[in-house]
Amino acid sequence: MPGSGLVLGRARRERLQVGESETVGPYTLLRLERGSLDPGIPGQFFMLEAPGRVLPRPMSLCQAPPGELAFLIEPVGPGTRALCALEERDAIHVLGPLGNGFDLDVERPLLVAGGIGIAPMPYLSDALGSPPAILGFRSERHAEAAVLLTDAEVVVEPRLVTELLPEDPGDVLACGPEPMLEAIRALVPRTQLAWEAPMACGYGACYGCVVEVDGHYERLCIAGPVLREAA
Amino acid sequence: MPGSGLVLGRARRERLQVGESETVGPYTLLRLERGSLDPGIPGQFFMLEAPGRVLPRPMSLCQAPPGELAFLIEPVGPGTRALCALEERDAIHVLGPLGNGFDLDVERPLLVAGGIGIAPMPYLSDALGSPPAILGFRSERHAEAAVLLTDAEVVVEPRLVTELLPEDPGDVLACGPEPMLEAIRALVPRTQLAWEAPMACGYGACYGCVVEVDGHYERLCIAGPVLREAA
Amino acid sequence: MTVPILNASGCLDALVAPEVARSLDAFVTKTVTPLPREGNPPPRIAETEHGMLNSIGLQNPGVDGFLEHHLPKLASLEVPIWVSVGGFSAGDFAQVCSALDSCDDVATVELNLSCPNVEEAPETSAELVAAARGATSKVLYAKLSPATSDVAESARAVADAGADGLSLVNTIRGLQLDADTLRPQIANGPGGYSGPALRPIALACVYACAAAVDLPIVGMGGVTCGRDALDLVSAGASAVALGTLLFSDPEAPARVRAELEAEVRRRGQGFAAGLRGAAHGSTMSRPASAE
Amino acid sequence: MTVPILNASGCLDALVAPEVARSLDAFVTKTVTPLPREGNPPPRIAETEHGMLNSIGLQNPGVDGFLEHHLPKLASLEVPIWVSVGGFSAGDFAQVCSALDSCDDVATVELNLSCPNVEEAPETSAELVAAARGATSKVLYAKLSPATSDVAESARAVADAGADGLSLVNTIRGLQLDADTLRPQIANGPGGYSGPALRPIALACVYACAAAVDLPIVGMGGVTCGRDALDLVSAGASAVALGTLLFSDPEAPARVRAELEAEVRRRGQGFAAGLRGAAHGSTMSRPASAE
Ligand SMILES: Cc1cc2nc3c(=O)[nH]c(=O)nc-3n(C[C@H](O)[C@H](O)[C@H](O)COP(=O)(O)OP(=O)(O)OC[C@H]3O[C@@H](n4cnc5c(N)ncnc54)[C@H](O)[C@@H]3O)c2cc1C
Ligand SMILES: Cc1cc2nc3c(=O)[nH]c(=O)nc-3n(C[C@H](O)[C@H](O)[C@H](O)COP(=O)(O)OP(=O)(O)OC[C@H]3O[C@@H](n4cnc5c(N)ncnc54)[C@H](O)[C@@H]3O)c2cc1C
Ligand SMILES: Cc1cc2nc3c(=O)[nH]c(=O)nc-3n(C[C@H](O)[C@H](O)[C@H](O)COP(=O)(O)O)c2cc1C
Ligand SMILES: Cc1cc2nc3c(=O)[nH]c(=O)nc-3n(C[C@H](O)[C@H](O)[C@H](O)COP(=O)(O)O)c2cc1C
Ligand code: FES
Ligand code: FES
Repeated sequence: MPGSGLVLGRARRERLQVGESETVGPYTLLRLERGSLDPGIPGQFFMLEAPGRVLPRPMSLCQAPPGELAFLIEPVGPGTRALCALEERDAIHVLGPLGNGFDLDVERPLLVAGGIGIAPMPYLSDALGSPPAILGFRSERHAEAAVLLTDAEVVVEPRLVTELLPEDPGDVLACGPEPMLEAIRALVPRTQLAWEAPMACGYGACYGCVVEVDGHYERLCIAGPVLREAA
Repeated sequence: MPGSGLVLGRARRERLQVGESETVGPYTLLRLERGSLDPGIPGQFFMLEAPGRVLPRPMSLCQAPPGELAFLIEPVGPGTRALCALEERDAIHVLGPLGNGFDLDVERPLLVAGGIGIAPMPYLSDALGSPPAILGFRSERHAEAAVLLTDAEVVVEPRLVTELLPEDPGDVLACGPEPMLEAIRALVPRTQLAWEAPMACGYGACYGCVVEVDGHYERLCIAGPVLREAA
Repeated sequence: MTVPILNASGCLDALVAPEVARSLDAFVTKTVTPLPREGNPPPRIAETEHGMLNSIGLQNPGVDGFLEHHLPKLASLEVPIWVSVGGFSAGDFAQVCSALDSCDDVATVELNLSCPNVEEAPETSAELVAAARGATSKVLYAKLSPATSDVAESARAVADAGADGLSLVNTIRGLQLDADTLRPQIANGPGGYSGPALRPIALACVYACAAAVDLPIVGMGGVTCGRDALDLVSAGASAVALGTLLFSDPEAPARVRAELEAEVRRRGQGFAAGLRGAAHGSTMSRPASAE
Repeated sequence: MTVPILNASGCLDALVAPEVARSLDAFVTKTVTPLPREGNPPPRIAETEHGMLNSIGLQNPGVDGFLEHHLPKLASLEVPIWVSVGGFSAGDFAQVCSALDSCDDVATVELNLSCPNVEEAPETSAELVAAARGATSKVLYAKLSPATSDVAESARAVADAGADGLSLVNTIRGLQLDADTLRPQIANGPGGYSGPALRPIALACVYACAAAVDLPIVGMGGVTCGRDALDLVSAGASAVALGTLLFSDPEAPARVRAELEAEVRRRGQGFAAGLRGAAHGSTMSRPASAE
């Protein structure tokens, strides 16, 4: 059945209606009715149809209120702009949940996010009982998105999240720009880092999203997006 | 200046706002504010931007109320459907008037139109003081468009407009499907027939719209669309 | 008539998406080369306004890895398997083909003669087909590039060299620059252009080849719906493959099949019989079905 | 730097739209052949989803008619005139070039080596260029097709044969079927595909040729705005031509020029100097300006 079949294990594809969108600083919180989709594990992502574009766009689940899936989207190009322009009662195809999320079996979680890397954190924080969090943004306006997490410490550039890392940070669960993730990886022994790569399919079909893992190119959409490291 | 320059002699190109559209049977009467465009001579046409399409679409001017240009459009494909879907306050680029219209210096004009060939007739009828007219349509629903002309004789298929032609029809000014125009040409000595051809540019640039005239391919957009014949 | 719906090579991994593979009439593997390949550095893909670019660079486990680790699992899907074969010389093609020759699980071999993202073999397409033909008795499809001044000529050449069918078309080279840096968005620079923008080009190639040779044709390039599939069949394809479309819609095989059937039904019984090659009127020789 | 904006051959008639021609930095004629040609039967054009097809078939008055009736009027526009030259053999190219050689009003000769809608000459592009080179001392641009597996190779060949510049690219063959009849929408079947869908293909050709030869390049193919022009220049073009865009917007030359200038300004002074070839980083040899 077009638009309602079961594919790719737990992932399903369905046409979902858009509910009320909100702006959160420069971002848009896009609310979709959940349909029969499973919200998945924090850190997993969905492929969202971007109206008028050839390829869908990967988006981490931000919040999972009953009956809804909510995505926090930064308009950086044609696809994200099309998603941010969606209006109530529009409908888009959504496929997911996809990829590997965060392993929630951690003793002392510390959430760290930079910029739009905050997207998966609200859902992750809920799942972990609101652990401490450090958020970094490039402007006060971007930092408005901190309202999505309770009790987070917030830094704004030129200050960096790494400056706030405690001496013994425990298990760092992080999402953000590559330089931030690299810096954390260099400083923290046990991490779960959510990486990004351009993705065409999100389900292992195109080999477009590879990242180097142990000297080999692995598809981030199925090997990640969350990669664990334990030094 | 983009969108407001003078080009191609009397033709101008401007971005015009859409006013209220009406449906007339299966057709849409698209009203545009006139801007600084000249309505031109009946039988001339304009190139209308068809949103989302690569090429504009040629449309005969149907009515020229003060401050407006009105086009009667039959939705037959992607371009005309996009034009019929325009909403009030949308805006499209329009270039015109283009081509050669009807020669109004005729003694006993008789207007003949088939289907969407009625489009140029209201403006032409106004210019000629409401001469007699014969209209043919392929269904009663299409025939609703006859309200656009006062006092026209109307036939619906299987009857054909040629059945109503008087013995001495005078000067026939006609627009309609090719078979109708061919039939009129065979029956009537003095005609002005408005032909159609797929057009990419409408101003002689592409050589796409040629028709055979006296054994040569002539560009209909600049040699026509109205071609005179006197036997 | 039924029109088999396949995936385009490199556009589906049956092992991570077995349900999608099972919705196809045959599964085509990503191109297999003699040795394992890591492929090209990322970023490897970029969306364009009306299509996409890729420069994957034939990442694959090599023929030994494929035979040992992949083929047995693919076989268990119970979908006919087409193996796409690539290489950098006639010897490469012959080597992979002879390794596949004895595998009962391989239904068809598709020769990727036209990847725009790796060095070309020095031999002509016909020479590569001849080398493959000498190495296997499997059904051999030759996959051609649209980037040639006379694709019908290429079709005749590979037909003469022993191809049993054609796959039309591969991607064509394209480039996109980053808005800020004005450097290529893909690490390697240009990539293979696929998707809707390619559709009229693909259709012209199928049309030209169907008139030139009497072989079954898998048509592909920018298919998004049943009407696009219908066009390819009318132009002379006997089967249709979905590529870029699968990235946005893994359920496309069932949908396109249903839409195509509806298109044919709407046109009536008599139409279905003469569907293949309908665009040619009476000028085309009508080859037998693909399967 | 200023980037000259031209029309693409066959996409503007300066005599019926002189204001448009005057808004260009040079006007390129429709292709002129030795003898007059009526061109192909209509319908000759079809819009596709992301571009258009044409099969005009080089309708033109022949070189004698052109010289007698058109050139004098074109000259009065006071815009540099490029004459596009076509033919069906090396002799044809030589004949038209030698007829143009003594015309002071002709600034440049562009050799149309790549029309997809007429029979090809039996000679290679390089042989056609050599024939033209022997017949005229005018500046000679060779216009190449994107339908080749290695356009850089073609570029090197025509450069060696005496071309002074390249025009990249011509259309590529495409097909579209009528929704009802499933027959080709264009009378002759396939047509040349142009417009936005062609843009990444054109960009890749310019990029490859700019790296291969040290010649000025007129870039074209799907340009719709200043950003598209900027991309072509970054890839290595020294001038930009507008084709299909002129059909929907005869005011495009001024607009694209203004948008391009704005794009360059936004990127700052230092950028403008290194603009041509910026996409290549430091790997490209930077040829002199086109004019
Ligand atoms: C697993 C995953 C989860 C994501 N979750 C979110 C989210 O919750 N919210 C959100 O706003 N964004 C998220 N992103 C990023 C988002 O998918 C991209 O911003 C989007 O695809 C860009 O599309 P575009 O058409 O708007 O811009 P494009 O024009 O495609 O890109 C704009 C710029 O971003 C770069 N870019 C594009 N895609 C990526 C990418 N995936 N990684 C890094 N750089 C890229 C381009 O090179 C370009 O410079 C996620 C990405 C991944 C891989
Ligand atoms: C001078 C002129 C004036 C016109 N005036 C009007 C008008 O006032 N109102 C109106 O509704 N239409 C008018 N037309 C026709 C209108 O331009 C076409 O219907 C329109 O371009 C079709 O575009 P589309 O994308 O909707 O359909 P397409 O998909 O382009 O075409 C649908 C069908 O119509 C055929 N077709 C397309 N264009 C033409 C054409 N120009 N002539 C003949 N067949 C064609 C196609 O082959 C196809 O079968 C005029 C045409 C010309 C040349
Ligand atoms: C990401 C990607 C990877 C591809 N890999 C291969 C490949 O390994 N071998 C091959 O023959 N074709 C490959 N192709 C080409 C496709 O099989 C197909 O010929 C092309 O994409 C046109 O079809 P489409 O427009 O439907 O995508 C690939 C295409 C894409 C988009
Ligand atoms: C209707 C039409 C007619 C053309 N005629 C010619 C021609 O006579 N000679 C030529 O060299 N190119 C011709 N071309 C090709 C264009 O010059 C140009 O190379 C091509 O259209 C790509 O540019 P575009 O995408 O901007 O249109 C023609 C193109 C079109 C659309
Ligand atoms: S996005 Fe296609 S394989 Fe990962
Ligand atoms: S429509 Fe372009 S020349 Fe007539």
